[in-house]
Amino acid sequence: MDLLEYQGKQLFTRHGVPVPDGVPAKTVEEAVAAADEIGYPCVIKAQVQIGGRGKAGGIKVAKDRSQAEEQARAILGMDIRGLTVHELWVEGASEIASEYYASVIFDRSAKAPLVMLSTKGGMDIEEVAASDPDAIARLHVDPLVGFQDFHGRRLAFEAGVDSDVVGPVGAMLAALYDAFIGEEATLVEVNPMIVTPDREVRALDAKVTLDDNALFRHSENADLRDISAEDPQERMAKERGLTYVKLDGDIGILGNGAGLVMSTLDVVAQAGGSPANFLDAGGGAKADAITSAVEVILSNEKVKAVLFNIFGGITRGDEVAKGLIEAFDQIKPTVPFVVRLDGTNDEEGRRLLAEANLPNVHTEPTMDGAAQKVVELAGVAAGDGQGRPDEAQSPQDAGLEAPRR
Amino acid sequence: MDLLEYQGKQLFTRHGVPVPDGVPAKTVEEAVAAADEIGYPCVIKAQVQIGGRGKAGGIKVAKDRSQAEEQARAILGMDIRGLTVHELWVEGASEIASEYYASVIFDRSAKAPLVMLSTKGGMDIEEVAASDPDAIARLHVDPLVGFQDFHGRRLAFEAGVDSDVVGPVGAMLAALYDAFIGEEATLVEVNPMIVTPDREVRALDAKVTLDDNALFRHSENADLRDISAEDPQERMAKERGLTYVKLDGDIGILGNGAGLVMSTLDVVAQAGGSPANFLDAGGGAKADAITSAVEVILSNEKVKAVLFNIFGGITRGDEVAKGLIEAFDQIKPTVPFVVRLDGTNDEEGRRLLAEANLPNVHTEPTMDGAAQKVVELAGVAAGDGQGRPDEAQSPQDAGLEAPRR
Amino acid sequence: MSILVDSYTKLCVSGITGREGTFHSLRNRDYGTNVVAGVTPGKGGQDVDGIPVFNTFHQAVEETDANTGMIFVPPRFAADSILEAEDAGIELIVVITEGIPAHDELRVYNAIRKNGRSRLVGPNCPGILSPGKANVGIIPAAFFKEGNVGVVSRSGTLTYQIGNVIAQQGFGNSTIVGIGGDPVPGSDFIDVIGLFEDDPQTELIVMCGEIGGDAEERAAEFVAENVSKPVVAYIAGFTAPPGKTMGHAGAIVSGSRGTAAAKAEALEARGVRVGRTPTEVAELAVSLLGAAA
Amino acid sequence: MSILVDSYTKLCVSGITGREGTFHSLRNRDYGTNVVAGVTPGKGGQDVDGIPVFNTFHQAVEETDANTGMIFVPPRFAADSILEAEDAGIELIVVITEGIPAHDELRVYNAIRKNGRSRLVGPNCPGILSPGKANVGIIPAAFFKEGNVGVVSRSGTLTYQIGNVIAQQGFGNSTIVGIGGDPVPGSDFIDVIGLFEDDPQTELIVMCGEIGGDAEERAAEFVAENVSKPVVAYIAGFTAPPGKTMGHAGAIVSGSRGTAAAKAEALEARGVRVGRTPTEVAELAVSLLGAAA
Repeated sequence: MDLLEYQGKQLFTRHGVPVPDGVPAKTVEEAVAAADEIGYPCVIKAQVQIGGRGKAGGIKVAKDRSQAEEQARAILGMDIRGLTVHELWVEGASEIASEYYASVIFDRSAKAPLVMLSTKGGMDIEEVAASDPDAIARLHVDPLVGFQDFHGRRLAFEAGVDSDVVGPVGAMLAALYDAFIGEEATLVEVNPMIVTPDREVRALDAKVTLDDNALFRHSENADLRDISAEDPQERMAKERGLTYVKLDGDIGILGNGAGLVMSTLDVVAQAGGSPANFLDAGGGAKADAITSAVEVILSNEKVKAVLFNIFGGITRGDEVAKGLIEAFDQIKPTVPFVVRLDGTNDEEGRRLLAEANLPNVHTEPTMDGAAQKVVELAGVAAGDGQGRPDEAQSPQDAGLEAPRR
Repeated sequence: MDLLEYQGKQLFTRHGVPVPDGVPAKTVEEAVAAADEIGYPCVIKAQVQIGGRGKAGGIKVAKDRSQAEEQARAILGMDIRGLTVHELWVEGASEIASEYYASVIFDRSAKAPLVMLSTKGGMDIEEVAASDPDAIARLHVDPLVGFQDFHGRRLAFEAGVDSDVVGPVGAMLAALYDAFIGEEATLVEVNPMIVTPDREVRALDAKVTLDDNALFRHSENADLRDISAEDPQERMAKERGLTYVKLDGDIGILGNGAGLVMSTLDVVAQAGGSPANFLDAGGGAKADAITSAVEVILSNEKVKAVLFNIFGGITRGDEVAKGLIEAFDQIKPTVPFVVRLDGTNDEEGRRLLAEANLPNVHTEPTMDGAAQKVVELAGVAAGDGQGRPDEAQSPQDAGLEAPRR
Repeated sequence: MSILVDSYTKLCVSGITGREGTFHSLRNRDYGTNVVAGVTPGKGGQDVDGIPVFNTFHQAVEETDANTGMIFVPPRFAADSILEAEDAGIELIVVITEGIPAHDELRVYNAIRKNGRSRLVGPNCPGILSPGKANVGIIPAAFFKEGNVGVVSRSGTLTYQIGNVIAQQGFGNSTIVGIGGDPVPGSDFIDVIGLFEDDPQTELIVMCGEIGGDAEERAAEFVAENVSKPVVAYIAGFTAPPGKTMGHAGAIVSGSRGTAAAKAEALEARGVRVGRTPTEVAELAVSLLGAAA
Repeated sequence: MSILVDSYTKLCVSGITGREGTFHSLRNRDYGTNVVAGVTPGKGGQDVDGIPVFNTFHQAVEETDANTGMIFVPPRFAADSILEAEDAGIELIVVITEGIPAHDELRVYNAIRKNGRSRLVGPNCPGILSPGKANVGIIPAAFFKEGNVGVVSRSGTLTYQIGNVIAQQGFGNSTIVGIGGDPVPGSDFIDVIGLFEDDPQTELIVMCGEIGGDAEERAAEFVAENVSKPVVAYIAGFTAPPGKTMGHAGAIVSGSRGTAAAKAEALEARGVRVGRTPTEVAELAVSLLGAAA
């Protein structure tokens, strides 16, 4: 779960990470009241879970009340890279002598938290990483022993921070690490971390990603989930225990197990099709979960055909068949379905489907054959030439993973 | 540093260890007010840093206000095994279904915290350990990984607590471990840990020993030191950076390094003498520390002769000599001194002493010779036959150490 | 031979009295696995269809000499159960539980690695199957038969998919190891491939990876330096959707690693044949085995 | 030979710019120890009488190949400095600092033991002297000469006392190791006696213990099983005052162990000669050496 800047800063405060004073606001009136409370000059900041707010005009300085009102009005409701601004954070303007970059990340490869520090803060740090990798000091921390003062000193000296702030920067990193561990974050990032002319070190921004699996231990964080910012189909899927990611294509996909679903996307793409979604029904999905999954898939209007690719381990073929039959009963889909059913109770499942004699449902014995078939059907449904599949999508961003079962 | 019961319970509360409600009191009036606040029946408990309070009459139940006043009056000022009661703890009376024993101790031998649990609580646990050692379940905890739920369960099952309180007992042990680590204690002991008829688990007593060396990190604990309970000479020594323990004999001892001082006590005892104190001037003691040490030693009126046993490493012989000369100048001692000075700058030190020509100061070249000499001089000072040394003291209690330099 | 689980396995199941725990424990026993004990705190003294249940792993080990543990408890109790199994002297701990908090996995992984007493497989994995010998976990054993192909995979269903195609071609498996796809797997490709390399029964190794992390890239290096047996790989996720992210630290750390293309390239650069579909992988494996035969 | 410190020692001193740190670093160098670096955060680039000072241990190791560390910082900074030295790859870390919090010692001890990369001696110890080769710490080297007696001691001044008597009888020392008397010593009697057993220069071992803990009792068992060389022991504290205590857990744990009498008995029961005074120990050692010569 990604936090908004102000949520991240409130979380920081619990762990002794110094941040500027600020007040959240959801309306222009609240924003003006907040600005009056904070004092001028202050900064009005759009709260959206995405980078590049500044460039998009989502961060403005207000020197007085009329400017505060003007800026708040301009930013609220603004669209920033596809996200609408519903909330603002009004904070005191900070004087900046230096801008640094700091982060703590869950490094899967090293199986340890990784702490990074750079004096090249306030700019695109990925660019710094590419053009001048030595400008980012990096240290892994033994999670059983924890962050030591020497880690902070070493990072500060190696990054080359001003010598008079080696201590405060180290203390800031220790506090960020404490927040990372204490809140079970997978990412804590501050860019810029500033040094004021008074030589105080402060987090001027906050990007925090929390581990959803650990939220049961952090009820105050669980409450921060911004349901309104989530895709409605993805939310529906989540509520039903399914992992769903919407894509741009027209072939609905359902499988069991993240690996098999990813593989199914690949095989469909290789057959010239374009998947409309990633949907992992998970291990041991029962009939009602399958019914829900069909509902979620078909709620995307672009879908022209649906592929079921099931290789049952704990998932049982008969349950999948029952779920699909129930879905046809309830939803009465008009698009064609291709079903490939293997594994536990597969014969029983195929028998049930055959008996139900559902309209426009095709069973295929192999994954590759099923992919060919669904691509063909989607093309037909789209009308010739029209529904030709898009190019296979480009490989995904580095460092990210598709959702898992 | 040992805490009083109520200090320990207040510390417990910070770590989620359930304790009965209570209020401290220093006067009869405060105690009665406290009892009124707590409600009746309540328990009036003497607060002294020693076991066996109950047997000595230091714990009484009060059923009403007049009993509370009576009991408080009786207990305040009472002498319990040599300690005067200055404070009371008034707490609500607990109904007791079962009495257990629980502790966490810093196990030097295993280099790990040791957690112990027994269902034979409320009695002398050392006796249980001797007569029925299997009645005490014991587990070491890996300090880098910490106390896990399974530790609590395993102890509870092995000790054989009532099956319906396995969970709460485990949670209590986890909270005690948390207190042990969080407060940097060397001992946390609860006897009895009770189960109420409502099946709640509570700490009815609290024995907590904190690590003095860590108090700089725990200012709220450092404030708990009960200076009035300390021996005035030991306090004087501590304020001057010396480690001093008063003994029953008549030969004052000063050395540098805990091992050498302990060895000096042994050698004096073997020569038939009886040491009046343990005093470690520490490494690198300067002249003024030596002067202070002489003052501390002579503040014990039983001292009939003093032995200096110095083997200088960082401690310099000339500084020791200067300190002794200054002490003679300031205090003008009347008892004989035997000085054995070896190691760094020993010749310079002996030269200074020779030049100063202090009255009744004898230098000896060896430790054994010096011990013989001081025993002889103490005997003379005491008058023939009178000052004959006592038997060498019995070997010290198990598990305890003399203070270290 | 085979690796990790076989006729010497004495299995103790944590969470045996739960619905899934009971179902799979009995299924594993039906397959021939020696299921000697279960652990459920507070249910010590009971039994599950004749399998004795204990309050603690320590009691279970003491009474039954269990050497392998299977963890089937809900995610919030899993870290504790794994550490208990290790503390009790269990040598191999297979964690089926999915959804364990990442920081719990981090702590448990590092604790167990430093102690060096136990091997962890999983979490969030389907378990380990040595066809004809023992099945520990939820792999549907009926689709596999004994043979000379070792399979190690981050994905459960994908493993079944590939193993099934191989079986249909008449070949079988020495052992199938699901290492799971969680952030901190207890055993990595490298660990398992090293075991296959030393296993006489295994003549070919299939590894089945996914996008994310750099486990496949590291495995490629390991194979080039340490493995004499042929290795065939599949990577899922060429078409996976780009994730959404706010922070940049992840990208700094992983650089260009982590994509399916980068992984496939790294593997092929070190002589590992990479199939583009599960079927192609199975066909590659079969052709190599046929050539060797 | 000798153990732990010698002409291969390249010493880096943490806290070299403090008064005591400077004094003893230079004294160690005067003795012939190869003092290559110091560490004081914020003073990197300076030097102490020609010894370069670095901001971090890592820089010091990189620039000077230091392999031994001496910790001379105040107690509240000591744990951090020790862990830094270990992280930087220092093989032997000698901790002079006294008054380190017990829980810091526990944490540091367990971390370093589990990693298995570095050896810790101390805290609260006088250091290690290999006469004629190197002196790391505050042992007054002038009282000792090179020879064949290995000394390991929990007490600094007591070590000087015993070593001095031995020297006066014309014998010398291979190495003198102060292990310190703190609750959690990084190295124990057993660790050091094992090294002496393997050291060709050492022909007799003197161990010098104290009341408290069970290090001497465990050493007695170790000597009986693993040591061929003669061992002579001294235990201080027969007359030590009983401590005051409120709790009983300590007595439960230690039982009758920990007293000087129990320690002496344990040692003698396993063939270790125990002297009743420092002088007697020295005489015992000398007579055994004389008999051997």
